[in-house]
Amino acid sequence: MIEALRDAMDVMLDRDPKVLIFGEDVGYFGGVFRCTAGLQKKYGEERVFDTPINESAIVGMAVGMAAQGMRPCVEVQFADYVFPAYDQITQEAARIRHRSNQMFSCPLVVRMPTGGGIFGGQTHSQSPESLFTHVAGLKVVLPSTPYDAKGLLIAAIEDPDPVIFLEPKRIYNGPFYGNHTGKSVTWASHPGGEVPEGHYSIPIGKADIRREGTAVTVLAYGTMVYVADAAVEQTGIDAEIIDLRSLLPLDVDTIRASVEKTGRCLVVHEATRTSGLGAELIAEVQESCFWHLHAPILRVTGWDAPYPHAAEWDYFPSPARITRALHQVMEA
Amino acid sequence: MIEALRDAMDVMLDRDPKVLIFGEDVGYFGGVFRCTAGLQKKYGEERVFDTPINESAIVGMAVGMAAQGMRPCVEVQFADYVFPAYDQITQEAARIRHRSNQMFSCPLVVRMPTGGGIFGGQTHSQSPESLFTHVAGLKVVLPSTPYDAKGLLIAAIEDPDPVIFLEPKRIYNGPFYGNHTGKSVTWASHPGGEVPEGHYSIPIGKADIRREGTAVTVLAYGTMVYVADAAVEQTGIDAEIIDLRSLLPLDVDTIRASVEKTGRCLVVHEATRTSGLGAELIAEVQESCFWHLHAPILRVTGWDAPYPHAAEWDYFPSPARITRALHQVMEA
Amino acid sequence: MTETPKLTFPHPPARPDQSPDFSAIEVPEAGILDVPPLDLTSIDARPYANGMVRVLNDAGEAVGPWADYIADIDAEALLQGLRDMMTMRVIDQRLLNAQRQGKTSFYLQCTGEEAIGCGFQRQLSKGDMNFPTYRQQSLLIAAGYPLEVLMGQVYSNQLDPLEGRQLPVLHSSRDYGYFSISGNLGTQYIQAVGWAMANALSGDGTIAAAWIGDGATASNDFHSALLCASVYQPPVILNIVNNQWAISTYTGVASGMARTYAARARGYGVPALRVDGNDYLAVAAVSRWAVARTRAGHGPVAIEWFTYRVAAHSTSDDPSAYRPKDEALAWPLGDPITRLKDHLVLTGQWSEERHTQAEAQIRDEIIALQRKVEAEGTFVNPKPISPATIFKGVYAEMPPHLRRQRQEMGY
Amino acid sequence: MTETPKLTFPHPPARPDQSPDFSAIEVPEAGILDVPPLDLTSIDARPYANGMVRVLNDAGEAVGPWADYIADIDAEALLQGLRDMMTMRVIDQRLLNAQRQGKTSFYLQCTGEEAIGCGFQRQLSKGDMNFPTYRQQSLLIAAGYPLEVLMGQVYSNQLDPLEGRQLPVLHSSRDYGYFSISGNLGTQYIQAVGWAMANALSGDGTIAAAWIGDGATASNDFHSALLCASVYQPPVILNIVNNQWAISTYTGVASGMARTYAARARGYGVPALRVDGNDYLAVAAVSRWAVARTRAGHGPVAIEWFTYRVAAHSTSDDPSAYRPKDEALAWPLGDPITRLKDHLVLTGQWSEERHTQAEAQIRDEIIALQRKVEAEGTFVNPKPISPATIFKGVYAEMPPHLRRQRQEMGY
Ligand SMILES: Cc1ncc(C[n+]2csc(CCOP(=O)(O)OP(=O)(O)O)c2C)c(N)n1
Ligand SMILES: Cc1ncc(C[n+]2csc(CCOP(=O)(O)OP(=O)(O)O)c2C)c(N)n1
Ligand SMILES: [Mg+2]
Ligand SMILES: [Mg+2]
Repeated sequence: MIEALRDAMDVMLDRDPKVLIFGEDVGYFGGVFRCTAGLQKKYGEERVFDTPINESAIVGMAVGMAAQGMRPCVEVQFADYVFPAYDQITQEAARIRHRSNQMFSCPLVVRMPTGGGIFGGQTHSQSPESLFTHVAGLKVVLPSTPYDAKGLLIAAIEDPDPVIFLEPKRIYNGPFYGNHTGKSVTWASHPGGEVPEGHYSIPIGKADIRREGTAVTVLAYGTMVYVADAAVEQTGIDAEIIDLRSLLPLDVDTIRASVEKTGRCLVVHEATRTSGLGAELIAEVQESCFWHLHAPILRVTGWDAPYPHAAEWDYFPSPARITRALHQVMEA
Repeated sequence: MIEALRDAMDVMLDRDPKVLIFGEDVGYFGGVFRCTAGLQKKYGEERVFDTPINESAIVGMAVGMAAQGMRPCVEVQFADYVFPAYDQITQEAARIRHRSNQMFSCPLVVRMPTGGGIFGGQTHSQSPESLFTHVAGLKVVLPSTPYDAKGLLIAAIEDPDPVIFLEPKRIYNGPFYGNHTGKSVTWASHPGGEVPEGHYSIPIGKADIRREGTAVTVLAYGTMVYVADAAVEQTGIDAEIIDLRSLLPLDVDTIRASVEKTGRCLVVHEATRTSGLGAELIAEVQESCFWHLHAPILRVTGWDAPYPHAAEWDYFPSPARITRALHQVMEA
Repeated sequence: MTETPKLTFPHPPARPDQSPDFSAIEVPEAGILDVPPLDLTSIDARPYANGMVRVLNDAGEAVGPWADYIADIDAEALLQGLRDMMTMRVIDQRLLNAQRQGKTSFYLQCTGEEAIGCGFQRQLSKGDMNFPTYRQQSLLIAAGYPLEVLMGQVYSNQLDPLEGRQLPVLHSSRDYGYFSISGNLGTQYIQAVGWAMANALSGDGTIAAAWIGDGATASNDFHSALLCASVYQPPVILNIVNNQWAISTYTGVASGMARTYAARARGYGVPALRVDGNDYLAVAAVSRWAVARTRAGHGPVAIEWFTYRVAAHSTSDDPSAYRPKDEALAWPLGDPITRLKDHLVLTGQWSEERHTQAEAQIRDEIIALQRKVEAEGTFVNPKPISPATIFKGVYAEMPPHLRRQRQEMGY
Repeated sequence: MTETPKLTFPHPPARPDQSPDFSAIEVPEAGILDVPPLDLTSIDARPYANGMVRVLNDAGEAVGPWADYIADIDAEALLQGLRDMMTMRVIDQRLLNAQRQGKTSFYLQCTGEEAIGCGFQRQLSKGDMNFPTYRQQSLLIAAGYPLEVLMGQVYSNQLDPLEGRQLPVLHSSRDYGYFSISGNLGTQYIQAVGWAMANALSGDGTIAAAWIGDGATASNDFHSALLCASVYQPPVILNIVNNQWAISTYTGVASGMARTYAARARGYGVPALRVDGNDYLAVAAVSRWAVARTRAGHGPVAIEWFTYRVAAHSTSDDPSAYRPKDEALAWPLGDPITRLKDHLVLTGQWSEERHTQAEAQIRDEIIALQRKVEAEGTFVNPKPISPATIFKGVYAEMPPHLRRQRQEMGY
């Protein structure tokens, strides 16, 4: 997925001189996850550069540039470090179009690695997506394959409005099915790992039906798509797995069509449960599919606690937990 | 409610030398809403003082003080200005007890006026509660009467953990039933306006059944409790109105008991809809009361847009909108 | 010498029960500072950051090297400056009144600070962009912004280009170089740096000017801006309006033990000057210098405009609760309009009678205009905008969930 | 002189394909700066902020007024300092190795910076509180923190007082004056100011010491801390460890055109000194002075410790990708252990043989201890903690929803 992301930025740097890439360690070094490796060398320091360690300054600069007509795509080193920029993102980037009645706009992208699974402890593992989906004016995207990552990042950079682009770091190098002691798989051996050259984009706002099924709808995104896959495989339940991809706006049509068909629904995410995105998904589904539901919608999520370092796998929503929930939803 | 809040701080300043009050304009002047008027004069500058205009500094200092054993109760001038402090609140205050395995703790209160209704436009009207309810380690409180405001603020200051204390500014001076052209009512003429002298506290985590009923459960808090009252009155529907008071932790037992009885539920809040607290309430209710529900749970909320200045009353969830939703929930 | 640590709490020189007292404020003589080279470094900026550029002396004469630097600014231009300031003041008075009559929800004056925005704006060029706070209306006046639009915004009426979205005085105009104002203090400061970086990258020759109040220099974005300006050297002027107060809070709570705000900027390696903000000529001179420097590619510069907030913070504020009532009268730098007027009278370019006449004329014109504007709707007598406008411009294209909500609203 | 604005991008003196080059770094002679009075003001701190306090000269002699200031620190204390640093370095090597063997998930060394924490901590008293970053383990060593607990934390094993909650090296110890470390850079800096304010308010005579890296001085909380320290004058020492790098980013990206970080602090009105951080005697002397000043109630002071990050940023980093491999050898301030050792040898208080002996002994002791610690669990061979510990201490009292979740987890 790293190469796909880099490729997306490469394509856009090449196509549009207004595209700029910056953030901590993204310039000369190419990012601590190497997502921007080689880009400064190729496009020069004026297009790809290092910044001081101040996330609100990074986004604040990007807001000013975007309002002026540039297309900044900035990196926050870990999603856990986005909070100093929370004011600039939620009160500024998200608002400038509306408050100026479209005199100014703010086409910027904030990329950040999200989620656990790398033993990063509480400050390298968080999933803050729902803290952005509550904010009108933002779009929030979270891909689960290299193919989607490239197409969605290109769409995000081309989008006229600010996009929060979350990158599930656990699957940067390959899909992860939730078994942390198993052997790691690379994208090379996975269909989603195939990434076309050149420019293509995937519309923001469209979910992807990863697996068709009739028994229950599983709503997931990022790493959890694979963990859900594994759980569904284990149970043999004919689940329909929807990879949301776009968390704001949500593809309510696809979700509704599926739940109307299956009559059951399970939501899976890694973020803290209370007021997580799962809550919104459940609210939306129960409102629009109430008369089709055969059972309460359940959620499997991270616990309402900081992400622990050593007990990481007890926090991470495991295939076992999802399996249990699937049975529960089916039994009801 | 202003007097009640001041009274709570007065009582606590008097009882506990560790209690400190600070924030922008709260010292000599007594706060732009006058909540701390007279307290500096009474307790001295070392206990009640003005700060630079930097919310992250205010909370950051409070975190350090609280860890050392003080009981800071700070004011953020408007909830809209809390975002620079979002990092110190969510990554620090909320985490210090857990990450230090209880070696350090962080008993602090962040007070802030919240909600619209005073023509404040998008930066004096927001309701950010769900951005805090997603954060494990925090408590989130929002009173709707002077009596509750005093008892809950005292509880918050005495709480061993960080508490976000949201004050519905539209009802600072009296209850508001959603008719902005009507004549304003003061607390003096309202039973909830009676505030006992001296120390008392209301446990955080307990909702209040404001009106008993059997037809439908209305979940609301702050200003919306009154607007819901008005709508219920208008419709004549025998609704049970629950004033949540504590948004984290939620009083799930009280909510569940009510919905099990009524079989219907409506959620009302002023915040932006998507990923608002309503989502969590719906998720919780549908999961625990699924088999009792006769109709989808609906929500009446602020729109997914910035709070406008001139069109404020088109944004504010009006009695008319609540009335419509009540009928809809009842008809289903 | 203390023996145990005790906290300090900065205090204003006087509170309501005391007489105004500005004896602690050092007012350097006018004309004593040189005009530095355009490529002034932060190290060499020391005397400018700790001193104060002043052109008009107590007698009303323009003196010293900075006076020479703007000797080519003719009487007409100075009279235009005077008219800008007078217009600004009348508008402030009229709109304050309108608020008192309930015709708008809110207003906020810049009385006493007119010279700063008026003098600065006249040195900018088309395409330059200000990133103002709520107290820089004077930039719009001097930019020739249509007054009916300015007033329309304050009434949130049919003339308001923002369709009532924003609080009164939070104007926005791309064409007149006035960036959309945020209610959240400080945020514009680092945005101006980003905008200026984009200017440098696109090489379009324009510059940016950021504005901030003394109180808001405490904000994080002030720090970010100074830092990033120092690192990347974009063409940005970082203005600090030190009007001694931040609502009820004395400027000492924002400065701490720092000598000046300009000195703070210098700590970042950004050259900085402190200027008499009530002296239109000093404002014009330093602004011209700063604009020339910035446009020539010598990097950022910070300017602390030393002034006094004569009015209340806003219509929601009553300063008599926290400062002596007549503190403004004791302010040692005087009133900017009076000082420029006196200078022009002294030099024979203006007279008291013409001034009185001009005052009346400006007032009449504005009152007439105000009537026209009020006919387009006021707060007590609105001509409603469609509620559906709430959903317009949240995004460039309306996503499905907003379309559903608009329908739910009934549109 | 430029003609059009162009952005600048700060560059390190050398990249991997180049030879190390520190010729731009001015190294002032040792012994030339006086010991200022304890109530030094920020204005008078100018030579200290722009210069550099150094005690050990190139010959290994302790020279100048600061040497006299600590003349009473006897051989035993200096040897203790040497042992502290040697212990720190061996621990760093051993735990780095352990990480390479997969016994822990992560490690992070302070190699080259040992003098700073070791020298500083020995000047503090019981009850004083450090607010460290992840690179201040040396404070714990010099505080006498049990090494098995320190290692246990890194292995997240049964000896870890944090029960595996935190990433390795994010220690926490109230008793040893080491505040819980955040992974979020900068946050501790303003917290230290708050803690120190509480110290002043309760009058308990203790002080706080904040720590931050050069890169993280860019953070908002650095600004908040300097500002609030300047405003309220609490008893806090604001330490800045300038080790020239922030992961792959050269310190110039954090400093911009500012002369020194100490100068930046001085802009806030906080007196500041820059110190040779590889000189144990300079560290001890300035720390002693700063602690005395702070405890006596003269308000905050900032210290920039000038040093070099010899190791990789962490075990996740490979510096050969962004800086010359042998840059550390070219570092003009040398190695802190070697410098103190040479001084002690020169003055006849130590010898090369005893040093070699001590090295071996320390290593053996630590290896033995490490074995014991590893028996309590390592990353590849954990002794699991109950998963339910996740829910412990989220709140003082577990609320119902966490109890339900714990049940759901099966506990
Ligand atoms: C982030 C934030 N915090 C607090 C406020 C509330 N507030 C509005 S104006 C003001 C005072 C600003 O003072 P100053 O910067 O000196 O500007 P002046 O009003 O004097 O022009 C405050 C505290 C705000 N708007 N934004
Ligand atoms: C808020 C935040 N942003 C980014 C990071 C990622 N990060 C960890 S260490 C580091 C470099 C810090 O450099 P410096 O402050 O100089 O300290 P040093 O590592 O040199 O001791 C960065 C960018 C972080 N931990 N927190
Ligand atoms: Mg001010
Ligand atoms: Mg560093």
